Amino acid sequence: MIEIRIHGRGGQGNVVAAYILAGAAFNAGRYCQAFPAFGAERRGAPVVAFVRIHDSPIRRRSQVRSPDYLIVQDEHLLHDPTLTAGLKPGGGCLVNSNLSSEDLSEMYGVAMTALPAGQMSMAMMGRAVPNVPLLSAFLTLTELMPLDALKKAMGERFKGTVLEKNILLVDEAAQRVPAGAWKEISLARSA
Amino acid sequence: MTEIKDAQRLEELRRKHGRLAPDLSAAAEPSPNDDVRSRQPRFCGLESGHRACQGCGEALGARLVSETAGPDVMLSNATGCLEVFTTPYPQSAWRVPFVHSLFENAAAVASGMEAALKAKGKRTKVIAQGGDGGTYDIGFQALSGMLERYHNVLYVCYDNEAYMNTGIQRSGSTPHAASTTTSPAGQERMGKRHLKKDLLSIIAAHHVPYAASASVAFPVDVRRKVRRAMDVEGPTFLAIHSPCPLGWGHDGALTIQIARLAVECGLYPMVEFERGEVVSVMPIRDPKPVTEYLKVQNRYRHLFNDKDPRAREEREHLQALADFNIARYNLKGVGEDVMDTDGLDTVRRGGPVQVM
Amino acid sequence: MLEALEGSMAIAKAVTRCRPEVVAAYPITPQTHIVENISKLVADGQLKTELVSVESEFSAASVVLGAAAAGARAYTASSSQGILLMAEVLFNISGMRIPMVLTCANRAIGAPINIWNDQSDSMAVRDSGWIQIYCADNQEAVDSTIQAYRITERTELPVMVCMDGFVLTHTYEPVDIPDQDLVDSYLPPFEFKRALDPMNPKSLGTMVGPDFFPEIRHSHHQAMVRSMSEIEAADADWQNLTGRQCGGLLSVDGPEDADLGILCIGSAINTLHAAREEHPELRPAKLIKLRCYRPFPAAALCEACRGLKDLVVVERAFSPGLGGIIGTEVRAALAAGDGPMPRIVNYTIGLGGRDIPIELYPQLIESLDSAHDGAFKIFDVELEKLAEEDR
Amino acid sequence: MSSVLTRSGYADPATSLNFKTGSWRTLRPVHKHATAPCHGACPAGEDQQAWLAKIQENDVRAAWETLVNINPMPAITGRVCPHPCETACNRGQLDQPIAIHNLERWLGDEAIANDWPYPNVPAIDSTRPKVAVIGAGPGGLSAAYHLTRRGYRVTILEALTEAGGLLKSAIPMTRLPRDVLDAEISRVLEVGIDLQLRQRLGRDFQIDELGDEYAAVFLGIGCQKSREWSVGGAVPADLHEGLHLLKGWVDHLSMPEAERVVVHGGGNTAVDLCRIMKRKGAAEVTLITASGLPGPDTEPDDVLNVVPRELDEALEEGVVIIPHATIQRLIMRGSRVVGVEMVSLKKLPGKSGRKERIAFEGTERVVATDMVVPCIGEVVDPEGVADLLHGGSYLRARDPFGHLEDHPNVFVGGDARGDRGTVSAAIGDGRLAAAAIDSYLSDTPLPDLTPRPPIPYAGLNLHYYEKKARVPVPKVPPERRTDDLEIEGAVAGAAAIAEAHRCFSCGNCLACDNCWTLCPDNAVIKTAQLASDGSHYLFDYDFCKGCGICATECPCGYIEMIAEP
Repeated sequence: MIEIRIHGRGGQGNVVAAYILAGAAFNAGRYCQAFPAFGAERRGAPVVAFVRIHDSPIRRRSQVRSPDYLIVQDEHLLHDPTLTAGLKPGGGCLVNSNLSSEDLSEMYGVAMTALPAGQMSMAMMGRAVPNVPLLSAFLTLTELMPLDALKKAMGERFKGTVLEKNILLVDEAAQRVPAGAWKEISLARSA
Repeated sequence: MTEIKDAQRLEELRRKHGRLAPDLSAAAEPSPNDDVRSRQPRFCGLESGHRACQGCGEALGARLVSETAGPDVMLSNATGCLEVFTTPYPQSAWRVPFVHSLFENAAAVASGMEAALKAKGKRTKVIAQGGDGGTYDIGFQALSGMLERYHNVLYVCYDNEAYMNTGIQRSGSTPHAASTTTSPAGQERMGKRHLKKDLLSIIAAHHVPYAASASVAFPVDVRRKVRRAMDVEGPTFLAIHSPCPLGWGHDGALTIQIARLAVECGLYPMVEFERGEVVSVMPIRDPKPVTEYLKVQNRYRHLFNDKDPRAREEREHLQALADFNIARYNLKGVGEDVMDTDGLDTVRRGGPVQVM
Repeated sequence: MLEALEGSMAIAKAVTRCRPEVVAAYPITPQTHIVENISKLVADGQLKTELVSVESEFSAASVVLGAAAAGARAYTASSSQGILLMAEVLFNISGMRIPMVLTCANRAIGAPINIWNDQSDSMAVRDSGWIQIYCADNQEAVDSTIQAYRITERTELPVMVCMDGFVLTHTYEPVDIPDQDLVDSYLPPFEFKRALDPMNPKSLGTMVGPDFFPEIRHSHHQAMVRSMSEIEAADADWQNLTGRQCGGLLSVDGPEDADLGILCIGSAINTLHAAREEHPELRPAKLIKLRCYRPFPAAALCEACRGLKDLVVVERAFSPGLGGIIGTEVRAALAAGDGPMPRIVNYTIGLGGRDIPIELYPQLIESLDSAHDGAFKIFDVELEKLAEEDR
Repeated sequence: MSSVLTRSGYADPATSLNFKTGSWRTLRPVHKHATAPCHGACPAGEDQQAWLAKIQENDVRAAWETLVNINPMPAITGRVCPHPCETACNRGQLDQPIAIHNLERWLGDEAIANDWPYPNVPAIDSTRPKVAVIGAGPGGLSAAYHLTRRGYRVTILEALTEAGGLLKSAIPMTRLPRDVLDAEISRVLEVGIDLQLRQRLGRDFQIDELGDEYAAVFLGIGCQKSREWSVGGAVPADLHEGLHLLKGWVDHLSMPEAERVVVHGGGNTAVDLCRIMKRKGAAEVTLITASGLPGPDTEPDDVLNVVPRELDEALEEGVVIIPHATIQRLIMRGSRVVGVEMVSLKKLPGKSGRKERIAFEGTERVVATDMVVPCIGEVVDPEGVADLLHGGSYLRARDPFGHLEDHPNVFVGGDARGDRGTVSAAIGDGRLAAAAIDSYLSDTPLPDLTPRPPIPYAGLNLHYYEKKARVPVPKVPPERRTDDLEIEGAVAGAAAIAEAHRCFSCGNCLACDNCWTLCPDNAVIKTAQLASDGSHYLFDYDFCKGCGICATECPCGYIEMIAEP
């Protein structure tokens, strides 16, 4: 079972990201589960969502305490040291940041992959909504499922130009990260 | 086409219901009057055998409403005297479908009934009814919601100005200075300290198609207002001033007289609102001093203690409130009018003078 | 066909399949998404119903009462404070034997205000005379909602389908929403014999005095007891139709010869399931999923507990000053049964949305080493957070 | 015990009818038909309220039929009656009394115009006893009519050449046109009355002789002999008695001429005479009467016994009326009178308790006159009835039925009784005597004349009535009045029906629905027909709780709360 924890801020589409990722997994023929760390948080407050992906039905409903992956939609959230605390050894951490992966890893002492997702989104959409580039990058890194599954899941939620531009973002983000870099981890965890 | 169907349906209803008491058990002896009952030239919505007090204004009001509105109606009834005295199991005095749920939800239950009828494409009208406690106070929120959601429901409040079912406790509708068991007159207090809630204006502020006050003293007017409300496709409200001989402290035989005085002195203005605006009032031909109304009721007895200077002050206060109503609604009649307080109850051989 | 949906949307779609004629909606977290989704389906023309957006839960319950009394299939949903605000009406609905279905998205009750999941709300109205069915996952919630209409319309007892707030309502997972034809074949149109009808004007909600009240209460109790067979039949028929079942009144999973049982209601059963798999080294345990809490299936429970030495009752609510609610009832049921009594330990966990992690399971099993029969505690309490005098 | 419980305790409609709330009652409403003031005041015994009700129902013929069940001559009484009914009418205390008199006249005229047959007249049965009625005046006609309706064969023996009596001989045409009079009398006779004219009692037959053929006799012989009149023994040589003058006028329009006339008396004859004299050119006509003029300070029994409107018309026409006065002395020049001395007086309670006339010394004054006409009444002509007079002036009956002492089969009514004074009273006597004769001949008890209790103004609920002005009655103005033109016009048709609707229906059911509408217990049942108590409504004592709203709100005082038996 693959467990992913997504951190973000209220209003960044954190839960949507989790649902899309789970939807993509479902489209790829996997069992999935996504849920927010339910809160009454308002716009701007730190929020968390969880995704589980598995080849058989998922029964557990506890929160993800030791994720295989972290997706961080706002690098400033990394100032809270507990954020990365539960990450499994060797797990991947993808962060929306304009820094380079190296600089970022050095800064926080944890290996991280950086993606200027906000910037990309801002350029494409005129709004800093980093979730789609991050999901694309995540799937590119892990090769958990084809990007088409993601695009289909997005198609279930978005329409029109929003969808078109998000699909362009998917493709663009996929170019920005090394494909398959985290594949080993996911293979190991899925076993 | 619909109208024809409705007419057929009404006819069928009348035939079906007849005027005979259902003989549910072999032991029940048919009343000798049953055959005559079955030929009464009016629909009977509320039957005899209910257990209201002698001279109950609310029973009369409910009888008038149900017989005017019926038979193609269904009732949602708030907890209160009306519910208790009409449906003591295993008996019911109703000849129209009736549901009593709770004290504060008559309007919401009616909303649901109306939604169900709408879903089923039926045109049966829903009437919600309650006393002033269930309307002014505890059921007010549900009523407000019902009005706002624009349900096709006529809400009738039988206003007897206190919680009578529980034994005469003050409500939002209790008039200023009236003595009740929770606003008793005594050394320190002259009855209720606060004013009667101006519910009708609040209802009118919902911008509903029709909201009116009526009184059991003017049955012709009650019927006219019920018919008017029944014709509206949307929320309507009718408050019917209904004396309670027990709670007001008067002989049951005087129920109508006292209700009439309440109107004639201006303390219970008869007003019709449409879309929030006053469209009609019942002019008072010859306003009576409030004392004529007050002195015949024990709930105001403390206002007639000559040794107490506060008594006079409160009487003056009530007169001022009546005067305020008269001025506010322009109730003072100009000349004689068949629709004024004197004209409306004029009788003639063969029944009252009908006015539309 | 399986689709990935948020739990609330799955319920909205299941409700749509049941063709409710009147739906009353009022927002409260975590139930809000259900009525939002229903409203959207109505707005999009996918659900033809009279949607009444009321001004309170109290009115929501009253509206569905009125609607069902007038012969309409009715639906509403709520949570927590909303359920409590409805409480008076809930008793009224069941007392009048009016059929309807309500989804309770389980949530804690304040104060202190807490929007997260536990089951204090539905437990608080356990004596309201409603059938209560608890769901372990969203598929069960979907299936139970459809079954609930069949049960309520056959028994004239209202049914509350309880699903854990957030844990299920906000969880996106694959569920099968059965086809409309299938549901139609399972659920015939609603015909309420006592419906308000000018052609047959009955009076509902009369005042019943001491002469008749106990008899009416007795008949209500009997109806509840007898409804157990309807609940089982509804699930069995559903299985015939869909191949899925929800576990009837209760279901048992685990080794035949295990002498440890863990009883639980709601979604936590699945986490326990995963934990048991994760910890095969621990003492083998039967997991008893109590699906139907009201009526209380005492006989089935006795049967399920036959041969157990130890029984852990895990619940997500409790009665201050007493302890576990379900635990107490289970003890009473087993005591009245003919089998030997297991040692019964009663834990409340996950109050107010506290996560129930897999790691709790080994602690639970280990705790049996020291727990005495009848022990109760809030298992995941962290006493060090409390002032000394409040521990 | 069989199972009775419904699921969740629903109840079937109208099952409350199994719960008889009538047992709660301590007082019960009953219908109480009180006597309307008009009825109580009517000398003919009419119940005006009853026939006004029929007009209110737009059934004019039924109204007339109701009326003629009591009084067969409404076209006549509707013109000549002093209508004490209107004086008594409760409506007069709210605005003005109902124009009962005019409506009665209208009914009579309608019946004549439409030739409605009198109701309840049986075919003549030759096996039934015969009754003789002596005198074809209003009393005799009434007795004959009612006897005929009771199945007796009636013969009227009339001294004159035509029927009508005083109606014909002494009532001016300006009040009672001859065509109306003749039409109504002939219609009455047509019910099957045998009229034999020129049969004078004492001359052509004796009462004793009648016994062979007739089982009973009614004496409606009136007062044909003028009362002796003198003041202090003086009698003017050219004295004219009032009734005699009037008869002469009615018969052949003759009237002695005079410049200044004093009439002494206080009845219709006196007023009629005053008006005729005035119209014939007398400069001054003065009526001196011991009675008072109608007004708030005048006690009812002190009012001039004259049709009020006739009095008004007389005043309009210039007749001077001096009330509360009498002639004390005649001032004679030779045998001719040249003046009268009068004195003020009043009827006051005397020592015996009865009212006595007291003259006030110092109020004497003199009025110059050419002619004095006494109109102080007439007495029975003793011819043929001397035995029955017992030396008195009148045939004193011992009861309202007209029974005479020692003559069980002879009855008297009308003016001859000496205690009557109006056409209506004579008609009433005729009806009561017919009842008494029937009782005598059929050996059945006399009808109970105990009156129903009266209903005072305070017994009504006035909220339910609106003020409404009385219908105006057309009238020929004084300057256009002639000797034979009827002065008062008709109130008819819609105006009459509208006027009838002003009737309060005092003490009787107005069929207004108030009790039916206002009963909180639905315990008043409306029937399609009149119930036995004359109302359309029944009290359902199974359910009536006795609250009394119906009694309080009955406009007419028709419902009374009595202790539960």
